[in-house]
Amino acid sequence: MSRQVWRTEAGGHGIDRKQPVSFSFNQFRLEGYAGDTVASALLANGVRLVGRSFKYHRPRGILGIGSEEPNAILHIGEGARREPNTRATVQELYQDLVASSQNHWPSLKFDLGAAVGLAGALFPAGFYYKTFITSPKRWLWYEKHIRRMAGLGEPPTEADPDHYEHRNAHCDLLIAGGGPTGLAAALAAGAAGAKVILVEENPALGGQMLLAPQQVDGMSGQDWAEQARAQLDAMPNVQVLTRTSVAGVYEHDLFTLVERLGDHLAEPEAHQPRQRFWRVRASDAIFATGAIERPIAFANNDRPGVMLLSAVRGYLERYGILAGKTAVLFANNDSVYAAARELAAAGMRVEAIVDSRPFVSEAAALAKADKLHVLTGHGVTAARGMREVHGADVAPIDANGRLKGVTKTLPCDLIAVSGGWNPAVHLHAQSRGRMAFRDDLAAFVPDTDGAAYTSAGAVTGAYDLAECLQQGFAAGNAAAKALGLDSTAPTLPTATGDTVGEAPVLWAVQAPKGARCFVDFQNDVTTKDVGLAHRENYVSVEHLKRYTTLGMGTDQGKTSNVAGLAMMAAKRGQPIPAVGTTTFRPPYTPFTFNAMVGGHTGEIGNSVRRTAAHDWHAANGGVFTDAAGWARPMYYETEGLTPQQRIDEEVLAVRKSVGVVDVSTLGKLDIQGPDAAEFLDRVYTNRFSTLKVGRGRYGVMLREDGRVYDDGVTMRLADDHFHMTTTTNHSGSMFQHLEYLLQVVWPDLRVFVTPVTEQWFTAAISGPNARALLADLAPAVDVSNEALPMMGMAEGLVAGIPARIFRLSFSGEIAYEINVDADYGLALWNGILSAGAAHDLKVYGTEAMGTLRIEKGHFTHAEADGRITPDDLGLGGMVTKGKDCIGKRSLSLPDLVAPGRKQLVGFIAAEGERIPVGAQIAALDDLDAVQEALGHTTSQAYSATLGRHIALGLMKDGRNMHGRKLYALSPVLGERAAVEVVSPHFYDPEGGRQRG
Amino acid sequence: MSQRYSIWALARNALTHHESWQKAWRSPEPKPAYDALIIGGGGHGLATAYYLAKLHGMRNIAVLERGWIGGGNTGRNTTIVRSNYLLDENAHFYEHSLKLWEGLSEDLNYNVMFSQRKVINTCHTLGEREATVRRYNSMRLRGIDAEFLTREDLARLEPAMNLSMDVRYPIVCAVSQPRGGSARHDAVAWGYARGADSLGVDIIQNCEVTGIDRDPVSGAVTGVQTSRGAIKSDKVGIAVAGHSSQVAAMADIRLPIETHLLQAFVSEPVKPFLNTVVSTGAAHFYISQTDKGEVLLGGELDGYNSYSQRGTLPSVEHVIANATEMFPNIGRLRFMRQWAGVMDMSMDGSPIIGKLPVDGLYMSGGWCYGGFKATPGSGWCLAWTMAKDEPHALNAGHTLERFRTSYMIDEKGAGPYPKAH
Amino acid sequence: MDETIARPRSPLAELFLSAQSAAPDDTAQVHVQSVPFVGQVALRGKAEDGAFRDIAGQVLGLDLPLSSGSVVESEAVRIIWLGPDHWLVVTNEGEAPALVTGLQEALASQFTAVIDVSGARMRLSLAGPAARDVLASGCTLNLDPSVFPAGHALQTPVGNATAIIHCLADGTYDTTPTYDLYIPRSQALSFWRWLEHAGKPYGLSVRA
Amino acid sequence: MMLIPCPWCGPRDETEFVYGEAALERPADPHALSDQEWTDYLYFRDNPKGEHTERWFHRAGCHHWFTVERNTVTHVISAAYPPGKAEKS
Ligand SMILES: Cc1cc2nc3c(=O)[nH]c(=O)nc-3n(C[C@H](O)[C@H](O)[C@H](O)COP(=O)(O)OP(=O)(O)OC[C@H]3O[C@@H](n4cnc5c(N)ncnc54)[C@H](O)[C@@H]3O)c2cc1C
Ligand SMILES: NC(=O)c1ccc[n+]([C@@H]2O[C@H](COP(=O)([O-])OP(=O)(O)OC[C@H]3O[C@@H](n4cnc5c(N)ncnc54)[C@H](O)[C@@H]3O)[C@@H](O)[C@H]2O)c1
Ligand SMILES: Cc1cc2nc3c(=O)[nH]c(=O)nc-3n(C[C@H](O)[C@H](O)[C@H](O)COP(=O)(O)O)c2cc1C
Ligand SMILES: [Zn+2]
Repeated sequence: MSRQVWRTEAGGHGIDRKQPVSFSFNQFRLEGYAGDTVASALLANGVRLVGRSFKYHRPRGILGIGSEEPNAILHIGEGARREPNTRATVQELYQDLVASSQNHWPSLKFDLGAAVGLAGALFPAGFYYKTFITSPKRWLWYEKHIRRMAGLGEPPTEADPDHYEHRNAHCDLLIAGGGPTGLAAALAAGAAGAKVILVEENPALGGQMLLAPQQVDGMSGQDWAEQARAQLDAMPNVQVLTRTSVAGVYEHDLFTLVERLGDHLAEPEAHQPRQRFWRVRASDAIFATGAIERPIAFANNDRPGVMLLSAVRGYLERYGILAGKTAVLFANNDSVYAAARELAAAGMRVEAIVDSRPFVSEAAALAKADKLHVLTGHGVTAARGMREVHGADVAPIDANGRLKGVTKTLPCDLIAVSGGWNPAVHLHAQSRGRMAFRDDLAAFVPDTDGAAYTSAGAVTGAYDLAECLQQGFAAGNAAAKALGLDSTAPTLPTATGDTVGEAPVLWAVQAPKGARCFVDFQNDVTTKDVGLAHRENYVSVEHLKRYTTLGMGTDQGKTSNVAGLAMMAAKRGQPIPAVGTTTFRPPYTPFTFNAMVGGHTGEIGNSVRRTAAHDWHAANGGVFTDAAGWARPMYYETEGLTPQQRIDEEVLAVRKSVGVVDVSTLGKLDIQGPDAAEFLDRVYTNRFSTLKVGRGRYGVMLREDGRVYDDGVTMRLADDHFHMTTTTNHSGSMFQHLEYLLQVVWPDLRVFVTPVTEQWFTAAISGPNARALLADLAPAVDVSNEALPMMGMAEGLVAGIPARIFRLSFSGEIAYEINVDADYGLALWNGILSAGAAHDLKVYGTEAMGTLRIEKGHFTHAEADGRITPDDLGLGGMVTKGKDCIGKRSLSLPDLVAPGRKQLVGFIAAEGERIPVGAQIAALDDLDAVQEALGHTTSQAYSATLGRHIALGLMKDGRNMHGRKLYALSPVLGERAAVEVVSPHFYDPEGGRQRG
Repeated sequence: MSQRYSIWALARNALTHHESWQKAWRSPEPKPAYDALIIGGGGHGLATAYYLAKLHGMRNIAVLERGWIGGGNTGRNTTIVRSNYLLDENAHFYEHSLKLWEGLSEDLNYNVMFSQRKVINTCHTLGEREATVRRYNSMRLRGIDAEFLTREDLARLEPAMNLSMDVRYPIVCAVSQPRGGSARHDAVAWGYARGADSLGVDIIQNCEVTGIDRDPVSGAVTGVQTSRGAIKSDKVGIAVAGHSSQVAAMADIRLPIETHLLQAFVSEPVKPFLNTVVSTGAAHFYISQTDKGEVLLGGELDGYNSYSQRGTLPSVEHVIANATEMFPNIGRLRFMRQWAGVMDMSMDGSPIIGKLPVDGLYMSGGWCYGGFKATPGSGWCLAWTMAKDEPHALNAGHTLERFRTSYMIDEKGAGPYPKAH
Repeated sequence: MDETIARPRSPLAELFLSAQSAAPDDTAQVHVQSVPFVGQVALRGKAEDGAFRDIAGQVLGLDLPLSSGSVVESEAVRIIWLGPDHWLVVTNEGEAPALVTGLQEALASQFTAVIDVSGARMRLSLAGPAARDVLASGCTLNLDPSVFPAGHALQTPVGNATAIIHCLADGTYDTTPTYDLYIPRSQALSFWRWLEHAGKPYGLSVRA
Repeated sequence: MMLIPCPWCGPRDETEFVYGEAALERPADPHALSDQEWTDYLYFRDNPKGEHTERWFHRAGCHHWFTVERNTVTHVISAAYPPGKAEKS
């Protein structure tokens, strides 16, 4: 186990030196402390090379200290918990954490992929578009290899074992960011009584105050943050969420947050959610998201050991780490001087302070006076070293970064850079906020004009701590006032932080030809790529982004976007705001898919609907299928029988004796009111007002465009009371449709439609013995053909349960649908089964039901596929003359009466042949021929009744085709059958059996 | 083409630090008049200009783009290319388009990274199997490639796929179009732009069309008004996707189109593990992995009229929930970016490519989910129609007039409800 | 006919049966209890129809609640507002048929519909200090007692089903947050699976 | 995720609702219309970029249809009222 050689003797308020934590990186066992991130622990151990870059496989180290990090992304965890692309700077250390580097082969130190980097000149931005211009076949081959080079981490291979949770919440005020500004806002709004949720990405509150020494009310920033936290915790109306990121801003004040509850633990306890996905509706929001330091580009500025200055300070302040022994600090602002003193005080050798500004600021002068090595008007032109920095080339430069003098090399193992700050305007932008450009800061800040929410603090370009606190209090107060709360602002604390001073922008230092200066570290975009994009006219920032992939990595360009577009602006000779920004999109920081899923996958996400007899079906071999969300048994597995044999048995039972099927899934609507009959006349093609009470009628409904929408039987229970059945598929949409007509189109009709699908369990018994069975089940009901004829109904006890009995038939046999309160469904089912034993009763499923209806030529949505008119189905006669109905007007549109439409027909296979599933009908018996499809099958079955395979289908001019001998072809299945076109009514076309 | 792209050219240019590459396309000032104007610099508009110039000898053409070329749906789609359609008009049209794709990189001398890695449709019930197999059989009868995939085939092709039957949407089987796949969306726009430019076409960005000028007597088109001034032409093609209604309205034409929001999103990039493009009707999503490694996912429309080019939550949540059931290993990948497009949803789900009831005015629109794969075919057909003032047989059925006779090209049978297509 | 089989059965019968034999889990912060069989009646009529309101009110012994979220209760019935023309009348097991008849007769000359829907939904009771947290994982309504106090009921999606949530105790004044949930019968098992998932972080126990 | 103000239930998440379509008025007597007029109603839409009057159904709540005025670009809802009421309430 190595020693933490880079750790200072003392200090680092974020770590607990009494709690060592051991972990591994690329199999090496290392040690850090509780409170460390993986990045700080790696640095503590002097580990710098942590990964390889996306495209050129260049060695990379740690650049930053938070979620902006573009380089240090690792595999964390093992097995099913191994997660790729995890930011070392965000991942907290836990005992036995396993980390490994990504995107290299065979090893991190020696990566063959780096050959791409060496031949990098061949791979400028957009090189793919210029090469491999070849046939798709060859491209597929090249692509395979290219794909392997890309990507970053290895994807997991197993399902995620962790638990995830959703949480919906409401508040008056959401505050994003728990730095000084956010804390001040929360204190003010919280004290006024507003319901506040304060959200901070990091484990601790305090923001930048934790990363550099600052003073508030005479306390250290860190202590003040802790005190603020205690105050907030004492307010019942304030909820503080740390380790939580505001990910997205959506319509109508919806914010998504991702809370990491378990990522800092070795293994969350089984019941504990690893991450919680919050959807917060907030009446108002304050974005106190701070600013992200930006680097300055110079040659080889991606070498491990080049870091952001604020990160270097932060590692010292928070983790007690000196990120190098000898540093060259390079900045365009005054923060570098405070940093230099802190680092020097902690024992780092500050080789030089390279201040790009042509003038000597007050802070610079003081530093000079203190004998610090200050080089104003200078820039770092290149980093020296490969896998680690060992020197910095420094030269005088002009305001645009152009070399003005001789370069000298300073020995160092750390180059800390500060090019100013980019306000974290992401959330403001996501909320449709516009951007304003501040020339003095060379940064985009939220444009308050028309902004939906308030931004405060560093995100507005206020880099001074006192100003941040003041803005925070003001924003919190204003929000409370807007809520109508009486807000007496707590007194503003006094504060001192460091000063930035005048910071004339510097994006890049001129580099020698051929050298690479990185703008986007993660996606390996260099200043030259920006130049190339410009040269080739990809000059819109959006083209720049897409051509070079600038800002498209997992960091979404947090440290790089502004620099890239500033460089493009310069090339175009336009001011930066004229060039504009690319679009900020959710999420602010990537988060796991599973957090968003929150376990709502499978049945937990999409419920399964089960009938009251479900458990019986399941226990008796039912093989289920999904039918519009319902689980329906297709058939019942029976030992010794193939599925087809079992289905045949089920069919024959119905034809010969009696079968029972669970049809509870059919949609059922209770329709009542004085105008109910009139209403039905207007929605069905046929008439219902003439229907006698106690009788039912089959009806067809159209869409407004004249195509068949749905069909079913509606029974008239009373003059003003109907019971409508719909297909399983349409039960939900039918209700909406009818309500639409009643509420919007014909508000004068007095009708109530009430969905009652859930209320009724429905079993259909059918077959020649169905009447006898019903007689046994319902001794008190007169079931004779006279008392209960086809399309008649009765009420009474069935199996001792109050029931509605409808006599109607889908199978073509004598059949009854028995409806009971669903709580009694299983009782009815069992009652039917026990009484059925005496009648050779068989239970059948949807497959047999399908076969029975195909034999009868009844259509379903397979036939009425949304393109079909009643006439196409041979039901033209059902469109009653002398009354209008929905869709009728369309039936006379030219194309609905044009010749050659497809019409419903039957197909019967030659003896012993099997009509394949999904067949097309054609003239040639050749599976490979290109030929005209004359029609197609819509549903097919083996008819045990007829001993043949049969099908329904649609054929051009089908009714004139009866008798034609053709072929049913399924080339994709390699199956075919000779078929004859016949009437779709295969079985008992006169319908005598069902009426008997 | 003035400067050919190739590995040799790249090597040569590497020696000069890539400083002698020419503009991929120029950015000229608009001329006062052109022989033809195309409104909309998406893939379709650019392809139309390219084919007009290349195949119909017209050179004095401009493409007018409101923003930056390729920034509309071309730049925000899930890049699935296939020709697995059921109905005649669509099947022939999309197959023609697919054939153009197969030669596109070479034709344009620009690698559009068209990858025929297979498009797979999974089936989750027997009914779905039947309907899908039927559609694929109809393709085979037309000579279009289509194959059936068993669960064993799927396990081999997509090892990460969850083939357990004990899930909400178990996979019964699948069908695939092996020639289907995906392409690099931006490259399609840029490649066509460069191709068209080199044939003399003016590509004019930041030029919004604000009006269509017509002859007061004949009613025929005489030109357009734009944010950069008036431009004359007696042939104007509209290829503006979700903005078809707005632009057509400039010539007093109402369309059977509604504009809806469709979204897509990507995960962080990872090493390749998804080999094909998989789409599923039952669970409402499609998924593939880009060459850069991101998992690219899309789903269905949000379902209400919208011109907001922003992602929303519900449909993305729905897609992810279902996708993690089919590919459980993606659960720990991270959601990196979401966005949306402005979709031109037609009333039957099929496009309108052809003449409009104003002389000299043409359109290609109503592409719904499917217009990226149509890019070459649409450009090809619209160019033909504009050049000859009559449609080609391939787009003869895709008229606006079909809505007057109710001749619906309705692949789904969903009826006149755009959100349902 | 064997009378013994004609017994009603809850869609979660198995679950609650097995809970009977299990020892109660006192660490759990949420408890689920089934109240399987209640009488439920859908009452339809226009809220603005005074005659309808009067008669229905007389039969039920309570004035119909007229705004979203409102519930009125007596010993005999609980009336939940579901819409401007729709109320759910909850009564004791077995009492729905008589109530339906009573209402139908009294309202015979009115434009109404009275439908026995006792089998359409199952009722679960969710109680415990974390009851609201569990609901908040699958319900987007604001459940805070200031907005959703005891005595308030709304129909809305919860988890994977559309439920009616009725707050019986909202946790203020030292009460234990307690909610009745009415779940569509066909989705009861799926809903239970959701509930189990949502309750996992808090400990969820089933009480028979 | 829009919050749609149901006139009866108040604001609820968009997932509780089903979108209908533009608030079209169904012709009182379709048969009195020419094919041109009827197909205008059936298929042709204004499709505005901006204010849109449309219908939503409160599927998971009160089961009522209502009219919503919504901006199709910003999704801002300026009014919601029961069908039949011609103007903003
Ligand atoms: C999320 C998503 C996923 C998709 N997935 C697929 C898929 O997998 N496969 C597939 O085939 N298709 C897919 N599509 C559809 C496909 O993207 C589009 O149909 C296709 O790209 C449309 O191309 P276009 O050139 O017609 O339109 P666009 O690329 O949108 O171009 C239209 C252009 O017109 C411009 N414009 C508009 N108004 C004006 C004006 N007044 N003046 C000047 N210019 C104007 C716009 O700025 C725009 O650049 C998807 C779409 C989306 C949004
Ligand atoms: N060294 C300098 O010269 C300099 C420059 C700029 C700022 N600062 C200092 O920075 C501080 C600015 O205060 P502040 O509060 O405005 O900013 P801050 O940077 O201190 O705090 C912002 C906080 O927001 C969090 N955050 C950002 N986006 C988030 C999201 N989407 N979800 C959740 N959390 C998110 C960050 O983790 C951070 O803790 C002051 O102390 C100021 O002096 C100093
Ligand atoms: C196929 C495809 C792949 C994409 N891959 C990435 C990606 O890797 N990184 C990224 O940041 N964005 C990616 N995007 C999204 C774009 O950044 C951008 O969001 C999209 O083009 C829409 O543009 P807009 O967000 O600027 O409106 C991808 C988009 C598409 C269509
Ligand atoms: Zn409502």
